[in-house]
Amino acid sequence: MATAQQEAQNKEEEFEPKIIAFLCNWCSYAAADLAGSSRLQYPSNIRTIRIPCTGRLNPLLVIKALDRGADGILVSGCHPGDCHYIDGNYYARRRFTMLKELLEFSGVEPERLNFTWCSAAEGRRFAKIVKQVVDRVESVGPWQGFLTEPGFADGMEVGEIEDGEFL
Amino acid sequence: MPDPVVVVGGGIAGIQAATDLAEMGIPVYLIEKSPSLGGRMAQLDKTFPTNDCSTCILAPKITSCYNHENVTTYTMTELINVEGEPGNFRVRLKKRPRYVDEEKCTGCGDCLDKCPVSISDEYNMGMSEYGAIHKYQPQAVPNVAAIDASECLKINEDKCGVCEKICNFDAIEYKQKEKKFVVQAASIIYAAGYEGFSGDLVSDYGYKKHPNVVTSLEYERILNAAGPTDGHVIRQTDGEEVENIAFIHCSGSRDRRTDKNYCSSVCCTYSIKHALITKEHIKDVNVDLYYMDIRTFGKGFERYYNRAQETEGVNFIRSRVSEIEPGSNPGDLKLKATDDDNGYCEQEYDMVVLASGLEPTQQVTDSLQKLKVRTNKYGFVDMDEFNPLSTSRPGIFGCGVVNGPRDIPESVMDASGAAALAGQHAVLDVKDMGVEAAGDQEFRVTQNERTRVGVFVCHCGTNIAGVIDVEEVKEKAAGIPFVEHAEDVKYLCSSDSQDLIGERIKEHNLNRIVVASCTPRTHEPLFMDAIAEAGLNPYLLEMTNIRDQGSWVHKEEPEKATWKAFELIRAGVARVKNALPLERGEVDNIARALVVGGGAAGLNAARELANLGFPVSLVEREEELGGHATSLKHSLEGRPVKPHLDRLIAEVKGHELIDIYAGHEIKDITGFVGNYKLELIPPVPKEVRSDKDLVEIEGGVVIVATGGQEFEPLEYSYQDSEQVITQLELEEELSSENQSLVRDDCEEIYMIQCVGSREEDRPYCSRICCSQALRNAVHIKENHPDKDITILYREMRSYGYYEDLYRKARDLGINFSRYEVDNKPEVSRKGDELTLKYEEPLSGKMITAKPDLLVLAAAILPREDNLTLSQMLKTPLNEDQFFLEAHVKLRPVDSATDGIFLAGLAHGPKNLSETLAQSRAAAGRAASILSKEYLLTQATVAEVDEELCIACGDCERVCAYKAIEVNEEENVAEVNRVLCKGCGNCTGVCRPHAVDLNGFLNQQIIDEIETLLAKDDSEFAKTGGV
Amino acid sequence: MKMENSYKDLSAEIKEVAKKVLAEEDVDQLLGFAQGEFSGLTEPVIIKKAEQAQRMVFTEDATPMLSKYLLEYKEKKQAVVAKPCDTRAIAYYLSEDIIDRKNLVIIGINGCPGLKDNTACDECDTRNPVISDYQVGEEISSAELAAELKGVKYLLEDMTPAERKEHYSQEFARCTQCYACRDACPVCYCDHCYVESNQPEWVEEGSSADKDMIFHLMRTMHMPGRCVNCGACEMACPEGIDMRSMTTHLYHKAEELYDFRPGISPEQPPLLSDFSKEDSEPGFL
Amino acid sequence: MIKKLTNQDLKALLKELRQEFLVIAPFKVKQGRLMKVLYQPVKNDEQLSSIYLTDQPDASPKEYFLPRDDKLGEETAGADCEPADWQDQPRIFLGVRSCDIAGIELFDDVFIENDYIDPFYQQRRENSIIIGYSCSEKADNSFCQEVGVNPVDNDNVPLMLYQKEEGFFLKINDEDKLKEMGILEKIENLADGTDEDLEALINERQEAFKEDDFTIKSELPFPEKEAFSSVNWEEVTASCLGCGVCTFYCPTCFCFKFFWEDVEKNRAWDSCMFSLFTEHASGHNPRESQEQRWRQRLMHKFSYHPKNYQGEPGCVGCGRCVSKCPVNLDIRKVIAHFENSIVGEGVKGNEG
Amino acid sequence: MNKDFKQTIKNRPGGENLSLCYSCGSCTATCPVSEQVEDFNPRLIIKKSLLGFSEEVLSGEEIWQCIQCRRCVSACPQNVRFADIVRVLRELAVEEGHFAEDLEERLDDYDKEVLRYRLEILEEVLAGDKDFEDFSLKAGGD
Repeated sequence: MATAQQEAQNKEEEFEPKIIAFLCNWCSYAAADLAGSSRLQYPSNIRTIRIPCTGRLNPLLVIKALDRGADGILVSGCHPGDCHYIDGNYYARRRFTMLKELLEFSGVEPERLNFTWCSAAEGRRFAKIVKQVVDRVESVGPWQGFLTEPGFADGMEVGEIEDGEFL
Repeated sequence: MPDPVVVVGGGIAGIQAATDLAEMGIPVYLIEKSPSLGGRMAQLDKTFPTNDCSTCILAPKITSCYNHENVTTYTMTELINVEGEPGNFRVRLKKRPRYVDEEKCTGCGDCLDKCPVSISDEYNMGMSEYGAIHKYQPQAVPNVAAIDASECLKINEDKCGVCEKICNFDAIEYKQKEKKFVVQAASIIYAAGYEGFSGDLVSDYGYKKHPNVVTSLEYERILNAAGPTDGHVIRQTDGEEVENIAFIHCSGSRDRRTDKNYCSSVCCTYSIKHALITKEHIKDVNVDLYYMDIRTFGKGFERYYNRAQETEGVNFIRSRVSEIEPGSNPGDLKLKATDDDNGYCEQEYDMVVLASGLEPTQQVTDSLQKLKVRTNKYGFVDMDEFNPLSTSRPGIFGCGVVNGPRDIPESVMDASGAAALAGQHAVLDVKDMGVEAAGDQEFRVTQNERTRVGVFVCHCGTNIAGVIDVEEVKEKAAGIPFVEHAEDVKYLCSSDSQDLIGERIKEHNLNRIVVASCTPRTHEPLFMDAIAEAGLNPYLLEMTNIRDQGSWVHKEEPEKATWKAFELIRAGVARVKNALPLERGEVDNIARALVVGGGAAGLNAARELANLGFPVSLVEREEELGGHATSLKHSLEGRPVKPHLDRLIAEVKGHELIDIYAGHEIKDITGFVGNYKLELIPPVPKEVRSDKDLVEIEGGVVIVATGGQEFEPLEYSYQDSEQVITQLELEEELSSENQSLVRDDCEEIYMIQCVGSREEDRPYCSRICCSQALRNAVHIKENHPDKDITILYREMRSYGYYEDLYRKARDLGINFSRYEVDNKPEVSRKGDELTLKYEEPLSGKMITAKPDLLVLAAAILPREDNLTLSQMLKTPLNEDQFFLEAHVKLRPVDSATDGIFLAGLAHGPKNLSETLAQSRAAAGRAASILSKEYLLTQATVAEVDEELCIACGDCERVCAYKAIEVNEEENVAEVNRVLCKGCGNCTGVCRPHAVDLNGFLNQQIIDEIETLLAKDDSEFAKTGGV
Repeated sequence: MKMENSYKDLSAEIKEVAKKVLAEEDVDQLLGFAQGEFSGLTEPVIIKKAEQAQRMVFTEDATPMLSKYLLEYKEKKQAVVAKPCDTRAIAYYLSEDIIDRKNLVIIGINGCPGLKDNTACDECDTRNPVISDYQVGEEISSAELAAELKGVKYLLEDMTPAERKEHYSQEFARCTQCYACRDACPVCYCDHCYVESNQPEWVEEGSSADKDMIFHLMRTMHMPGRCVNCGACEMACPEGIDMRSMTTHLYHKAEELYDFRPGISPEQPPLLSDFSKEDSEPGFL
Repeated sequence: MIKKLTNQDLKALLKELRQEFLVIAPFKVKQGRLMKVLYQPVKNDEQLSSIYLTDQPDASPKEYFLPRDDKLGEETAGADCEPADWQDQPRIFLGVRSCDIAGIELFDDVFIENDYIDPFYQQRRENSIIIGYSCSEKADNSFCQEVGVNPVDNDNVPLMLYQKEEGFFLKINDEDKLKEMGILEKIENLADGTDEDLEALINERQEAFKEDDFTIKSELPFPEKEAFSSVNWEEVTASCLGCGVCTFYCPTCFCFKFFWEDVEKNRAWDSCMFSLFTEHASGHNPRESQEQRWRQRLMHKFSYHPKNYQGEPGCVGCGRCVSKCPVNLDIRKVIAHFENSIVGEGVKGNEG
Repeated sequence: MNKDFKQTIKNRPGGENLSLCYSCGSCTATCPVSEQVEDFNPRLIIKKSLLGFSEEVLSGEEIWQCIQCRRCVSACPQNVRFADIVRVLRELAVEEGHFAEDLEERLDDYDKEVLRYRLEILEEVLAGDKDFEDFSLKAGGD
């Protein structure tokens, strides 16, 4: 294992983003499988978490993944209208739109937040999307967290001292 | 055990029929001539009118059919002949050699790209190539390769043999021989499907001569992301993306020159689908549709058409194309057609798609003859419209396109209906049927044990091990906290490996298993069985996909793939450590059907269910049975309805298993699948009625067959002239003794179509009016040739064989004129004299007539009380207030609510024969539930933590299955485990995280996230160790 | 220049209406504001008898959201003095069906003059009650409201995302994790907040600013379609932390993308448990 | 010994002290939309002019003794955490008022002068010199005199400052300590003041503090039994949101919790106003409702603490819990309600 | 409007299938005359006949424009046989006196003449004696 691990670590210097992919079981996970059986090659940076439906994905889990240091996120479900569970992805679409708006507002680069749809027949699209997502995340570099100074500061000691001739 | 049923054809119709029968507990032999299940639907890209991805909705259905314990699938198998009687057929079958052992082949695909031979890919309509050894389609079921003997070098010339050398399973068998064998069957369902018309059927279109002329099935593959062009709409000649494309409707259909005068029924709507999807693929593409009549008569199709026309900018040109010639640039095509305004016109396109119709293959027609089943002149099964789905030979039933042109939902309906009929021959004892082995098995209690995870890493021959260093992964995995045992295995899916897993579980007392191999989508059931076999709860398994999403896609980066595999396993361990031993719950099921509505649909459904052996309670609000059908005098084929209806009513009344509640109104409906309760108001006058009189009936399923009603026209002087009647009133008139309206001095009869249908506030087609008008007009003309009859229509929608009726009507001299919806005929009345004025759009002439009788084709409306009923049933209506099916394609008789089925006009406009077929389907679907002593709930369902729940109702609002509801008394949400499908939408929306989804717990996903992102082993030791 | 009612006039009117309600309506209690006995500060009070109504006031310090207290006593029949933002919170409760309209007598404040130091009042788009049984004060017309709102920018609108990231780094460094923001929020009414759950542990324990940021991001994701932009969170914060800019952003985005304004009608389904097939997909791949 | 200083003298003194000490003094600090007065370390000599003594600081200096999030170090099996060697400079806290001094004294009682010594607190405390400050006017919502705190004068700190017009009196209470710390030599050369002048100032000020609407009529400790049987706490605390801001700003609240980041043990502020404060792992919570938590807070300060510490109140009357409360819930109102409720019982004071 | 017109046509040999027409337009689309002459529209002629506009159909010149190439017959999916119907219409037009009795005959002769001229040109061009440019198409018409 030593070799493999070293290899992986050596390469890390050139930034190997870690991307958490939440894929719905029925379409996008199947598309990922199809990409495999079609032997389409894509970067190894994604780590897939299989969920039954994008509707299952509580947006807090995405925040959690970023909190834990994911450089990028990919969420992919069935195309709108194709949901195995009738309309789960329509709800998911609103949740993710709001999540994206919030995170981008607070300074997360849009390149890290990737939401899309991929049907069970779209193995090629899946491979393309992974490549695209890896490129996007690489373009903004490693994720440093939600704050510029994430550390603890004593509450009292922060703030701006008002200059004045009080004494 | 009931006797088996043979289902011929593994397309969507066969799969549905086999699944329904299997769910009833009847053993099924499913025979498919190709190497994979799936049929035509598996080749389609999207499906109308929702543009659903075809594979996405079909694949789960195929898998569950193939894996069903009651289904035995024979691929590459054909039927030779059938001897015997219903209940005891001997079916002789022939299985062609696959040259690959189906048991041994794991579908690993090692051999596929090594084959030196290239042959045309049948699945992609010959537009791409694969080897002599190939998988019929990428998602083949069974997932097994096959060798095309005619091309194989080894078989033909005893050269090569590379696939045998490469195969690690010893699965290649060049010496395989054709096998003939006999199975016993109680009945047979024939669902052998269809062929698209050959592209050169209409020689003027130059198919094959012009490479850029393709058929619709070929176009499906072109549109498909997994097809020969990866979903790019490009031309075969130069690979250029298409900018200008034409679709030619009726390419071969409605054409006496091809001997196919029938309408193929589906081409109009699928061409609209093609047009819309082409528009999605290519921005600014010009799409022209050449058609004669747009026949979007199915449920929801008219809106689809309107959308294409009004918002998507698809051009519709009312003309048949006479011929296709080469265009001015190479590869371009020139179409010659007729313009409504200017006569002759010609237009050039980059690509032309022929909307080819449906026909039974010669093979189908031949084997029908071998089965001694009568076919009609077009080669389809000859079918009695009062006894749909039955063939001329008792015990043999047809479903799908063998019965005539039809779309997917109709085929699926056929299938469930045929299952209901075929099942009647197979059933021995209802109590014996289909009791699923619920939590029969006792599993080891592991809750109080220390967590001991077993990790099994599969080489999959070289599929994984060729890229990933499996042994290193195993070594490393052994060091993950909680891992008690790690092992690498050559092929985990082989049966001795399954035994090995069991042994290791016992040896090391393992209580969690991680299998690192291929995709859980196909292999999870296998490994779940294996660990259940060893006494471990099957939900304590986690699969990590290091092949399909590992070695196969990272071939160039073996180190990274190895590291990734390890990380995935580590995350799998983190996830499985919090897995709960889940169980499927059992819920009592009342073996009685509640049929609401005593019209043709309800009566027929009740009869079929009773014939299957299930008790039925039939509720009808009127005192008399028969419903809408009592006012029909003759069928569309012209046969009297009454004798058939009377016989049906008599059969139902006389059936010992059927209780009839005539004159009863429904007061309330409660419960859910397995346990529905109807509260009925008996026919006691209001004044003397008390609560004591209310009747309560219970059943496991409800069939909604409440019918529809005829629109009462407000226009065309209907309200103020006796000479203006509806088609239904005309039928009554025609059957009465003294015909008061169609008398001698009534010389001129006009009929107006689409009265109340296909208008802004009712944008659906009532489907049957065109054929009904044709039928009535022909009837009059045949009896009174002197009468001058004119039918004013917008599109003549004589789909299927009714096209013959249309031709007959024209032949008899009945006049046809079109009108436009924004320029409707005007009718005025002066005394007894009616004046009708309309503009004939082709000639632009204003025509004035003085009809003696004006017959209006009034729309079919949903019943006004549909809304009340739908609220009681908690099942939705569609935009037009008809009952909405669970899925427009694949669950056309199921409502969105489990255990509620739809039949007849309550579901949407349809003719009597279609109603009878659909009610049989409802019976078949109902039987698949009723036959179970218990209903099993899913194990991976949502669960509510009552402490956390705030009763905000978000979960209830997002649940598509009404499986979670706020209990107003207790102020908490409650999950109905029977209804829950485990989608987790409630879990995704819940703020206090009170709802969690078993199998996908928040804790599990968080652990997985944290472990996947752990920077190194030591960090993992911390997070993974807690 | 805001067209508004004076606190004095409103106080007087509220007293009268409160007396009337307590005397005539069959209510168990009335929620309002009174002057603190020792502090002189405005504090929420529960009043049960008409004679106690004399104590009632409405001042520029009437910050607490009385709507929130309704949920504590939802079995009782209650009257409440409701600022327009309170009425929106109440309409939201009704849309979730967590409180019974029959148990409510709403005394709505028309032409709300706003509160001291509450920046949310500067961008307030609801200055009359959306639902009420009694009303005090003069209504503000929609034209007047529109004129006032013209050119109003919402919090941090002009910053770049990177500037905001810096801003939040400064802000959350002060957080003491008292969660007064949550406790003061009328639509944060879970019995057990996710931040206090340790299995699973949504927010890890510890006082570093990034954990506070996580808490607020997660809380904000519970807010789209719920936050009525009342500013109570920010007003409650003893450290003066700006967390409202996040919820406010989604408040405006929901309006922009879905034409959705939380709590404007009891019939409106909550934003995230509803969808339209035509919803846009901004920024999706 | 009393010294007399001009503003310049004080600044010069502080400048000198800064050579050896970390001087922590109140400043006006802008935090977000709020302007607060907070103790902050003086970072440079220029800042000395900005020291702001006029108003009561928004927070007591307790955070410098019991940090909000105290990293205690690695905890290994079977061994307690030991404080790492204190590396910081010795600290001087300038301008601490009597209420906050009383708060620190209370901490000393709890963390040092007890059977259990908290080594973390002890190190910080012994490393600190406090220069007290005499209040010239009553802070908003304060009631210090009602709990036995003299806002104007204090002998419990080594040095006490009294501001007067353009200058200060500096009273030296503990020469030994100052000598030991090497401070005395820096003060000795300053101009002397007179006891009379200072006394006059103190008396004048005390006059101003006499009037208050609020008095505590009961003796400490408050009776415990009646608190449980005779008081409707809900009636008076219904508006409480349970945010615990009162306890965070309280100079005497010291409750904490432990948590671990991996193997690092941490100690962070906790609050009896939080519902989780008393929740058992089983899910059972002995103080289920907010009014029960209020009862606990009040009784801890006015009954349990006095009982355990020779009748000393657990409240220093600084009034911050009232000023900081998001719903302006007033502890004085609660005390008054308590007293009114038990008056009917004929109880006044309880030594039990 | 002549309601019997349709029946009149159907009663004559060649006109039997008139009413089978469903107006698909294949005839017009394939017609070489329609390609040249905008107003010549077999689909419309059939429709007008079916509607009974006998006067308009019979008196118009359109029915004489057909060159009887019969492409419409092979293109028609319903076997309406427009070329045959045109002949019936011409008969009727003559019978009703709209056109001279020998018009058909003379057109035939003229067609034969045109054909002869065509062959002549072809012969000379193929023989290399002349070029197509040497023949004025208009000359033949004059």
